[in-house]
Amino acid sequence: MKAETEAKLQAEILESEPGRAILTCIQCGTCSGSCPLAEAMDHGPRAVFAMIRDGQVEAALASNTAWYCVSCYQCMVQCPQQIPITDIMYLLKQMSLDRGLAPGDNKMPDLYAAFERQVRLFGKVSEALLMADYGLKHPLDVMASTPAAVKLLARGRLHLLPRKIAAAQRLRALLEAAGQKERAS
Amino acid sequence: MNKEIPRIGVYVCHCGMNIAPRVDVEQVAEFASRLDHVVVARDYKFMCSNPGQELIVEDIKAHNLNRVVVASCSPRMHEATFRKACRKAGLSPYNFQMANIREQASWVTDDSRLATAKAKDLVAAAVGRVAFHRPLQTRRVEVNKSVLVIGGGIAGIQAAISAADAGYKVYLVEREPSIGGHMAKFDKTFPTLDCAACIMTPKMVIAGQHENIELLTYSEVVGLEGFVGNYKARILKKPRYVDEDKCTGCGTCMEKCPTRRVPSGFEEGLAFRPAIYSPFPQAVPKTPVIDAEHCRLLAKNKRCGVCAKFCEADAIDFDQKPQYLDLTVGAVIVATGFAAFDPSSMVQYGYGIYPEVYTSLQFERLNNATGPTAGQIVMKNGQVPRKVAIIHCVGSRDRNHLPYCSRVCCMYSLKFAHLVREKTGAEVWSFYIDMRSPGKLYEEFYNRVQAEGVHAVRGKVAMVTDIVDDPGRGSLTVVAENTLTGRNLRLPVDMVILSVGLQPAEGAGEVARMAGISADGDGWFTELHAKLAPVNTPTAGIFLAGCCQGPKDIPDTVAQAMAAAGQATALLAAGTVETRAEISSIDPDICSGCKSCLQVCPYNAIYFDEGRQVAVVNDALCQGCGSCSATCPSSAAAVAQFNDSQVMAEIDAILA
Amino acid sequence: MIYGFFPGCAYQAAAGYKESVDAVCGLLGIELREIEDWNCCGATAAFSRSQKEALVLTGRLFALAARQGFEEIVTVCNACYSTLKKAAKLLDGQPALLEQVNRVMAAEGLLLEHPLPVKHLLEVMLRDRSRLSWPRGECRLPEQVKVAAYYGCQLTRPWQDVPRALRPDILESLLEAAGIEAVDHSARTLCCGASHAVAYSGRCQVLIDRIINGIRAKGGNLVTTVCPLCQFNLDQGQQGRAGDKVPVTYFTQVLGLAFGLPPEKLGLKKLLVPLKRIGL
Amino acid sequence: MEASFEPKIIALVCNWCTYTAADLAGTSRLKYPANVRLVRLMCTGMIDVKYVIKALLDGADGVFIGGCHPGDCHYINGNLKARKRIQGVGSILESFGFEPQRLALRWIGASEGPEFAHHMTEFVNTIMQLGPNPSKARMIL
Repeated sequence: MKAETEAKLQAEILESEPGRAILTCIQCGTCSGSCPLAEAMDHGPRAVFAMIRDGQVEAALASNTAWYCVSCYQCMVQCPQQIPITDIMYLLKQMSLDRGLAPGDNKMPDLYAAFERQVRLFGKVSEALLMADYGLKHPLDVMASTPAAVKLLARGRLHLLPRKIAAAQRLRALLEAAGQKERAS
Repeated sequence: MNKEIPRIGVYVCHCGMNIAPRVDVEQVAEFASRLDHVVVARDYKFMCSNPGQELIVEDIKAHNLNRVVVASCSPRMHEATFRKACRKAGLSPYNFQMANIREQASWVTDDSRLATAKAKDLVAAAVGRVAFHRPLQTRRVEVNKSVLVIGGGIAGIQAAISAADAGYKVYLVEREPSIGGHMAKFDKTFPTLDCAACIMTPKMVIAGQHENIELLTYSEVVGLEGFVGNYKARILKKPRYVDEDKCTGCGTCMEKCPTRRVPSGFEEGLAFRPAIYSPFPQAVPKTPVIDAEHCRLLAKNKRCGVCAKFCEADAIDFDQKPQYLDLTVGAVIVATGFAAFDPSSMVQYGYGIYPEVYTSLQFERLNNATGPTAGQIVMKNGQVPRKVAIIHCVGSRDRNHLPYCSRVCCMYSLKFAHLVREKTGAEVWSFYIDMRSPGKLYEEFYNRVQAEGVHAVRGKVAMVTDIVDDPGRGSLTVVAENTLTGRNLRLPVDMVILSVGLQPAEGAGEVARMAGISADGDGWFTELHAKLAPVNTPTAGIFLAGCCQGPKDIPDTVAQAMAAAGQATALLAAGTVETRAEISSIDPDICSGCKSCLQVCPYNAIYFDEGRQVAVVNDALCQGCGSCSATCPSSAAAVAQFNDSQVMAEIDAILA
Repeated sequence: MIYGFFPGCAYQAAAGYKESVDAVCGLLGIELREIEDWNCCGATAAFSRSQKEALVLTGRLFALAARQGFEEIVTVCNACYSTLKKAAKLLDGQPALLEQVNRVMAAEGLLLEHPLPVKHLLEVMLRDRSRLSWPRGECRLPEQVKVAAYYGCQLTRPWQDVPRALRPDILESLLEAAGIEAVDHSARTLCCGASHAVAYSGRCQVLIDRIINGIRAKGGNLVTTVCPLCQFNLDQGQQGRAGDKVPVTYFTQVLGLAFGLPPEKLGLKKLLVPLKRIGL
Repeated sequence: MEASFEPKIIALVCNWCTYTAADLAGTSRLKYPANVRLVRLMCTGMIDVKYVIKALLDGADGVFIGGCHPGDCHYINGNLKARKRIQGVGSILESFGFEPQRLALRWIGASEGPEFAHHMTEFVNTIMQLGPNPSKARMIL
């Protein structure tokens, strides 16, 4: 049963537009080597590609690798096989959320969810509200940045009131129409 | 048009399992047997085998066949084989046609029904056209008994020596002032670590002194035309400004030249040379050249002439002009070699930005006893490095640069690792993607270097940077993943060597165009057949040697050079070649004398007979391109084997 | 000259970015006309969660800009730049995606024929320099100021619009046009950690330290950036640093100083690492 | 009828480049539609316009001409002569009632096996969209 799921997930990745390039990976390690946050990852992108090819797809989706991707594109620019690695990382993140596989111990899904709530409410994002929302789940991170926040406030760099766009309501409707009900995260 | 009634035999080949299961060969043979003029049609396991050919020979005799069609592989593969079989049975080899049902049907179609239908059409086309084939006449023409070798690296030198030893005149053309090529820059060669100079210098001397070899250095081939046995080459001799006959090679001019700081190409920019120079001490010929771009007198019109003042042989000649030399040769060996990949475009490795990042050719010079440091492996500050990184696959196996494996880099990188360990005792970290050591004693060499304590890390380096975490431990940081442990390394080092890949030599495309040979997508020249004709080209009489055909190491290069010389001398030894039968002719009874054909012929092979007021083909010059036949408004011009009735019959049969 | 401007969410609160952009653009004769009722581009967050949503956010921006008659979109933020370019590439390359977005946007009466080209203000200034009223006077930036250009990652990668993605020099060229000779250093496109700095400040501190160290090692004493998040991370990321802090500015602030604009119009007081460290 | 349309295509190709590319496609086992029938000529420069017209009049659904890239012709410039000759054929084809897209000229080099397969697929697709040779329908009528 599990093998069947793995095979389905594997096919979904390898048949997708960015994902099919994984088939040409030569496992050279340029991606992991060039990644600024590779040390934080359970596996570097190279190893994740090996896992996907090997059929350990659930493990690949449940790993924190893609969530640590900063989207700096250094790997993608240097990949000798021109694999769109960053694009694949986005795909893995989307798939892991859809399947409920996103790693519980990584904080980025919460940050991104808070971000999305901002966009849905106001059409724009203000840092203070974003931090307040995210801080409900991760108060330590927000407290750690409180001294800075005070400084920023003093310098007029922190906006506490939302700047709502005129069409916020309609934009929200559009996003919902895009077929994605807001995910509980 | 044909006096005799065609009696055609058709032979459908199974090619083992290559054609047979996909194409229903029995059905194709049965179909063929019902075509017009077909007397006998058979299928057989391997038509190219001896019994297969015998089958044809026997049928020709038994059934009085006067035309033969074989449906098998590409005519580029076996047309010659079956033509020979026809000739053996007393049939003109030109009364033969092949249908290619392997490369064009069984191998490119999954659907058996469609493949069989296609094979039938192709067989019908061959049968349709062969009915219009006629025996053709050819002549034998003399072969000029000399060889032109283009390129004076180890491939060209070896090819020249081999052909010259066989007794033929050889012109060896090299664009640099000396022969020697890349190999002259090396100090040691893998896997035996024998001294490159010790094996190379004698070869250069032999080439320089051989009574059958005429060296044309500082020269370039600028024109090549003609055909097998009779090529006409035009050579540009660039002005040396030094008379080769007078110069004794004493070197005084080079010592006295006031221009001292021209970066030396031979030393890969690691040293300077004067404006009058010989690239290296063992150069052949020894005659220096004046680099007109940097000479005070020639470039800047300043009063100088110091070299001329000191030359006791009075060999300096500032008035030399470019000269052209026209040669006739029977065969051409192309040995234009390679260029090292320029890593400046891979900004992540910092070549040209950080002084302690070297290319492999720079390292060769650094390590060479005659190089800028007299063979000391030291940094720019004169100190011995404590930690050295060697990066494999720089440019190679990289779709952003050279998509292919350059084949020699793993081995020369191991050689570098050994030399650094041996000469400096420094820690060596060698970063590879896959260690490629396929060659005699190569894996053994890898094992030896491993045992010498070299750190071989499986991982392509992501970045070389001068941002160091601990300034006391090396001026550079190498960043890479060790893919075998999955951990990232930030390795402080003093020196980085980039093992750059190989790419076709500059100007190779121009040579290909002149010689009428083709190059693959990467620019390497294409051999006639990868396995069976590796040094031949589609143009008869033009052969390939060395890296111009693809990256290869010295043993393979020398072997290929000898093979190319063998092919060329075999051609010369035969003395004559058969002229091509597939050439144009113009029917004087139909020709209206409009002269359209004269204008389109690329070989000036058509002249106008004023007396008869008709155009006439000179069959010694005609190459059979058919420009005339396609242009002729009255269909008087036709290329044998490709005349209107033959081509139309082929099209007719397909669409029947 | 008039340009269609997408300021992005972080611009308003960024340390003097808006002030300095306004001041410098005013001087050069650049009119940045905001796309009316623009929304957030979604940044890395939206694409991480749902491609469809991300494309609606960006598609709406393109459609609004096109409806307002703009031919290109000018941004001042690497994340906006990168997100819009990524979306443009997808919408251009896959007609089915464009159709999908248009179906959703029809509810707001918007239609997108094709995405618009996206440019950073830096690129535009350099490209259109000859048509701007570029000051001819001497550079007013004191000589002791050694400027290091910092690009961050997403401006040059992977779009290949800016040459030499790993060691670009267009910002240096722009600074040179203002009479500033920038420091040659190797930290130009090292990643600062971007939004990960919120959740993983420790991890990102290593990256920020490396950037600052690389710049200091080459004698740089002032960093100039082109993105609010880069500026914030490098500025805020030095709070724990001992004595060798380096002020982190926006490129428009440095240009303004070089052009001799009054410092108070450039929002320089908003920087966390103050400029007085280098005598300004 | 429409669904089972299997077009027949005559490909007039030069020996040195496109025929070699077809061989390479074969040895590389690249798959492409089986509708193409290659006629090997020494050079595209020997292609007489009447071959094209005859093929179409005889019921070919498309004619493909494949030669060497400009500059690579084995006979110096036969390919360019072919191109020049072919440029004027479109209007002739139209006067015969054929869509000009039924004739295509492409450069395919000797090492371009994948390109050969690609061009064959693309041309067959074009012809599939055009439908059968109109002269066939006329003959049936």
